[in-house]
Amino acid sequence: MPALENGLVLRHIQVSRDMYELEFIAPGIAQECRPGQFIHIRSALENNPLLRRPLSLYDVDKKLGSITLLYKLVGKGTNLLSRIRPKEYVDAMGPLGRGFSLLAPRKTALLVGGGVGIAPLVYLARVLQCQGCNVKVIHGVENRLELVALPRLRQIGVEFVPATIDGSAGFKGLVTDLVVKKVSPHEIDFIYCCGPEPMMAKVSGFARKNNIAAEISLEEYMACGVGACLGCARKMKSSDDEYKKICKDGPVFSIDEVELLRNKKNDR
Amino acid sequence: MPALENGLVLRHIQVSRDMYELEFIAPGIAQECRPGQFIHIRSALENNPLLRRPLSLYDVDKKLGSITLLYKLVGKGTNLLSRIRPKEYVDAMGPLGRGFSLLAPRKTALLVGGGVGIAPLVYLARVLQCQGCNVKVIHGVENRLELVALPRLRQIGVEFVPATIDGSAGFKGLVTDLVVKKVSPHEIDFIYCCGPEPMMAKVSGFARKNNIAAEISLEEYMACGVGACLGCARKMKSSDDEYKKICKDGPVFSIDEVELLRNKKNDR
Amino acid sequence: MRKESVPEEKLDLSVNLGGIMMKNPVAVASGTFGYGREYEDFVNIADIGAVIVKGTTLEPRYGNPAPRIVETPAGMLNAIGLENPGVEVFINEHLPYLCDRGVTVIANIAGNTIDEYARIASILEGKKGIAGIELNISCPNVKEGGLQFGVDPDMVYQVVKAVKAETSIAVMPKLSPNVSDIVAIARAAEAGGADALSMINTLMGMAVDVEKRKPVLGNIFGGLSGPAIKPVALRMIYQVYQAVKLPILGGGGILNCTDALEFILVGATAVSVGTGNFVNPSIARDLVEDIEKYLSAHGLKSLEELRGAATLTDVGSQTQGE
Amino acid sequence: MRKESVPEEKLDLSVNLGGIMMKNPVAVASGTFGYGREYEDFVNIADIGAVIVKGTTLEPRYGNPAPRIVETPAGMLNAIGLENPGVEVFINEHLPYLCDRGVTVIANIAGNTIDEYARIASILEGKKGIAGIELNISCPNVKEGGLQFGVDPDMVYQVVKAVKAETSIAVMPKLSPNVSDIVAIARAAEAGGADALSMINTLMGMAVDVEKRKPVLGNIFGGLSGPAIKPVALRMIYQVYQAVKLPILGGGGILNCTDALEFILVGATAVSVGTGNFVNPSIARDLVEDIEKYLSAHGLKSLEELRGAATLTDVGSQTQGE
Ligand SMILES: Cc1cc2nc3c(=O)[nH]c(=O)nc-3n(C[C@H](O)[C@H](O)[C@H](O)COP(=O)(O)OP(=O)(O)OC[C@H]3O[C@@H](n4cnc5c(N)ncnc54)[C@H](O)[C@@H]3O)c2cc1C
Ligand SMILES: Cc1cc2nc3c(=O)[nH]c(=O)nc-3n(C[C@H](O)[C@H](O)[C@H](O)COP(=O)(O)OP(=O)(O)OC[C@H]3O[C@@H](n4cnc5c(N)ncnc54)[C@H](O)[C@@H]3O)c2cc1C
Ligand SMILES: Cc1cc2nc3c(=O)[nH]c(=O)nc-3n(C[C@H](O)[C@H](O)[C@H](O)COP(=O)(O)O)c2cc1C
Ligand SMILES: Cc1cc2nc3c(=O)[nH]c(=O)nc-3n(C[C@H](O)[C@H](O)[C@H](O)COP(=O)(O)O)c2cc1C
Ligand code: FES
Ligand code: FES
Repeated sequence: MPALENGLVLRHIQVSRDMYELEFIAPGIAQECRPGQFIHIRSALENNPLLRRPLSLYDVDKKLGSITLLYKLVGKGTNLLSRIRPKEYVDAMGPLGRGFSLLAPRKTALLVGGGVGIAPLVYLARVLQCQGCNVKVIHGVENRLELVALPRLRQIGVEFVPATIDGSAGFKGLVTDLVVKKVSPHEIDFIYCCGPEPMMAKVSGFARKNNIAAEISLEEYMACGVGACLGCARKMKSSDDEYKKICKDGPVFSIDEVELLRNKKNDR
Repeated sequence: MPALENGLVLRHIQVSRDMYELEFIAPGIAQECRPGQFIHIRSALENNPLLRRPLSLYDVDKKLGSITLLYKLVGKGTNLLSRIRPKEYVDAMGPLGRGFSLLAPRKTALLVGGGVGIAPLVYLARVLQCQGCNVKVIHGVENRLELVALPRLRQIGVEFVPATIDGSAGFKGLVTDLVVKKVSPHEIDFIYCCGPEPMMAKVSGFARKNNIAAEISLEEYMACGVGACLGCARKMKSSDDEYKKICKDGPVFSIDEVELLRNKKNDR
Repeated sequence: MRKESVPEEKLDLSVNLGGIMMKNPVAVASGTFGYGREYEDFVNIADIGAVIVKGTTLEPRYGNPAPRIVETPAGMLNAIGLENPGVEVFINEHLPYLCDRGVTVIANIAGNTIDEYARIASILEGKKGIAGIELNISCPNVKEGGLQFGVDPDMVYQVVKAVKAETSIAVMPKLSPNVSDIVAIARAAEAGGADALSMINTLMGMAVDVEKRKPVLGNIFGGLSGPAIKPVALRMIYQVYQAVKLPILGGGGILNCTDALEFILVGATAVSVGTGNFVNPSIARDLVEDIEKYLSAHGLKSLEELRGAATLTDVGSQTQGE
Repeated sequence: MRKESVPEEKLDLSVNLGGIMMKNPVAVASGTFGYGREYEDFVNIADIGAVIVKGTTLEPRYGNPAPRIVETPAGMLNAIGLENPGVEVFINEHLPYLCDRGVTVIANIAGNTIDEYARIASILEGKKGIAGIELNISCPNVKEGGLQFGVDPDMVYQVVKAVKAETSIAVMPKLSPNVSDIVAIARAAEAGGADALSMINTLMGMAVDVEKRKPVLGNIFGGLSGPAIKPVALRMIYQVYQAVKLPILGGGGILNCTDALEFILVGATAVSVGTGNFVNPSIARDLVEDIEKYLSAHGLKSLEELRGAATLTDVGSQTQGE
């Protein structure tokens, strides 16, 4: 059962120019977590910003009862969040949403993350690895300073290939080019992808072309986070009328369910 | 001329359970300061709180170009202010308002402060002392831990008598009782007073009875701070209709101009 | 001013809102709490004074295109478009669940015509577990060229009357604040036979995406809710409380106990919290606890002494006058 | 999307607001900037697009009892009560000062009767240095039982017409947002002969002091301004821009350049900033600088391309529909 907890902050560090890692203790929430779910965080005591902000599970330590988030400074919510110090508390609600489908042991999963979209894939990598899957992770960023998940992925022990626009580490170029040019489709049983929509659209195209099942994680403005306000609506392929709720029916969807935007993010 | 300056914070320390001293560099403002005037501070970058907060000049160092404020934690404005750290900036507008009338050299001034109402009297004490007046300061507080102005008043070198409710320092009891019982009216040429209105009303009564000229410093919600919005209105004795503006016509008024509240603060 | 007193007996906070019996004076507002079950992990929904469920129409509605919500200063805009599965699904799938758990349910209904309102009411009539019907009259009347029911006293009168004729359940129209004269609307609702009034619904607003150079919301316009609208809500309730005799369910921007008490002081019998649920999913329970603490701390036995107290001030002019 | 381009020549931001010639599209709103001189230490007042001075009545007014202002979530309430020294003192003491400094002055006038508006206009007629007259119609019409001029299309029509008959100066009624149908009001103003529209005045609201159990403001009700009302202002301007041909001075909650551009995008010709002056006394100048930077950064030569751009979106329904 999801819960509301005031999580004691254990660690809060800046991991790149505009990204932070926040670990807090919330045993009730941690116990329930599955990869792909999110935590709804309240960063202000007062009303600015008014609403909570959804952040994916980046890592979970069920023994310790701790949750780690990876977030990018974007606006006032994440800015306020970044000021919380260890020993202070964060107001967390979760875990919320439908997570990723898990793969059977010995199958091979390809995890493709773009930018901060790596966040949900790290916890997923940990769980898949634990279940005995073969896990390959690809992370696309501007330059190697943004490869913030590297230490964790190494520790988990999965195969990792970075793609950097400036060529400062791994493949030089777009993560989608790396996927299309370097991945042998027949080796992959399932693709998980999180990042900007046009990037997810390309990866979906690759999956579809090669007949690989795939799941992606979507974003939308959220208010309640629990399916009550009907705010985070997204049209499904199956129906012209019906809207699913990102917070409850997602954020993870099969690529067969949704039509992704090929242009600028959220420009519908 | 008053100015708008981003003041570099030099020093920001907690001086009692709920009081802080904040010193910042703002040479343009500092140059213009006179005792009794105030600084209009913006404590939020965003809109919560929306409006600036008026705080009296507690001390001014014109050589260094610095201004010191003494403030009490009350609500969200002062709370946000208290989080600013040295080397950060405060958005200050001032000096604003009409300050205290200054006394001729060799005359004797009695300064009576209640609680954080001591703030404007410290800078006043410094200037009067400098001009060769005899300055006696009385400060009424709950207990001796709140006698935050003591070091500064000693350094200025004025006569100082505390009144504490719990008797932990100086006179035991209300500052107004100290005034009525212990002050020899014939020694005093002018009284300056700042504190809760009922306290100022009693001190005014004492002054009037003994025919001593006196000035007090008033408070009211403020928006503009410069006489433009007509928000900080206060009725004057002279007229049933006319309202003066605390921010521009005050905050210092002669006790002959205003009727003070004898009951709970601001309860008109 | 504060008297410390240990209450001898548990305070009774129950209220009778024009026939709607509430365990305590805090309801959750329509559209912000789904059908209750969405929040059951976070709060015991049977403890809530009343759960006003998502607006129900005769037929299912799929709602507006995304984006449907956007944050604004101290508030948010929503343009959900009344997405709901229709009254039959509500009765068959959601109501029994709430009923089994002992939840005090207020249905919220919306229609395109007066007849539609009446038909939904007649369908709800006699169904077990509905404590009241809230009428969302911020909907366009398709027969009157899309003019909102809620802005015209005559239409308000008619829709309330038509619904009252179909049901024995308490009827509570929910007034739209987008009007020149809220008192006239309230009087029309009273004349139509309303049992209580719900105030206020959202203010109509919009937001613009400067980079894309177009409205943020798929529907362009949306309803403004949250703390930003509290001053408007308080003013309207203050006016209506003095003009009509009906009990008022007051809300608009309530986030804490002080906010709730402001509404009681201008005359609300009970309060509703909407956007606040998104901020704190257990706010309804927390508010009741805080109200109890406040009453004890002030030596009060009930909200009676506070109700409408702020309307007793005697002042001459009450115009806006800047 | 951003094109970096170095502008060859200085951008010309001047606008013609229905005959009111402004050096740039940023005005300061009535009642928030006194008579200009209160702010002269903080900004060069002659640089401001237009200084709309404090509302002027025929006779002096002393205003409302204190407290007159209170902060609310992302906004503030004011109930100044139109304190002002009357039109003669304005003309003799304040106008020459502003005129000497080359300030673009818009007078703001208010009356108790249509006749009073007309008389103030006739007194202002021919006075040097008045670029325009803003009509504050959020005042009670004492001849119509205190109903506000601004809520009744017919009264709006009449007051505009009466003022126009007395003056050759551009007349700009300032619409009250406390109405059911802002478009009807705007059309009435247009029919009455208005040269431009100013939108919006404050929303009527109140705040309660829970400890004292009474309204905070001496006048009970006050006008809500600041960021809280921005969504309502944008929505109304969006509606009116599409319905009437008059240029619009848009404002309500503007605190930064993005806010200002939102108003331009829904159709405002120029913007006004009120409460923002209290937050940042040099905001009017800062906004112009930021608008210039924005235009350069986006390779735009003027605001023309942005004006009304957000109203071009093609969407079906534009109702509130939650
Ligand atoms: C299920 C889910 C999981 C997410 N996980 C992560 C994560 O692990 N790490 C991370 O850095 N970010 C994540 N995001 C995005 C994150 O929620 C937003 O970046 C954050 O809410 C921005 O808040 P802000 O107040 O800092 O910015 P704001 O000032 O609110 O907005 C800045 C920009 O961010 C966009 N934005 C704001 N809120 C949302 C929202 N709720 N959904 C989508 N876009 C928004 C706006 O379009 C705006 O342009 C996730 C989003 C969702 C929906
Ligand atoms: C000219 C002047 C000089 C002042 N000098 C000092 C000083 O040197 N040190 C100091 O600690 N305080 C001083 N004050 C009072 C100080 O301005 C308020 O305590 C402060 O604004 C509270 O802000 P807040 O956001 O923390 O509290 P809020 O959350 O705004 O309010 C908390 C309480 O403070 C009261 N309050 C808020 N704003 C004002 C205001 N502008 N005027 C009066 N009461 C208010 C409210 O009634 C409320 O009950 C002065 C006030 C004035 C008018
Ligand atoms: C997302 C959302 C959906 C809403 N849906 C409805 C609805 O279906 N029917 C209705 O009468 N009111 C609806 N409302 C209005 C609320 O019930 C409430 O009246 C309004 O939000 C003001 O209260 P608040 O400021 O506490 O949110 C909705 C509000 C929000 C924010
Ligand atoms: C303190 C104050 C006084 C005002 N006085 C007047 C006035 O005299 N005449 C008028 O037409 N509008 C007056 N207004 C309304 C403003 O001009 C402006 O329309 C309103 O505040 C909305 O803009 P804002 O949100 O930028 O403040 C006043 C507003 C405030 C805050
Ligand atoms: S955020 Fe409320 S339904 Fe998804
Ligand atoms: S605060 Fe604006 S006139 Fe005093």
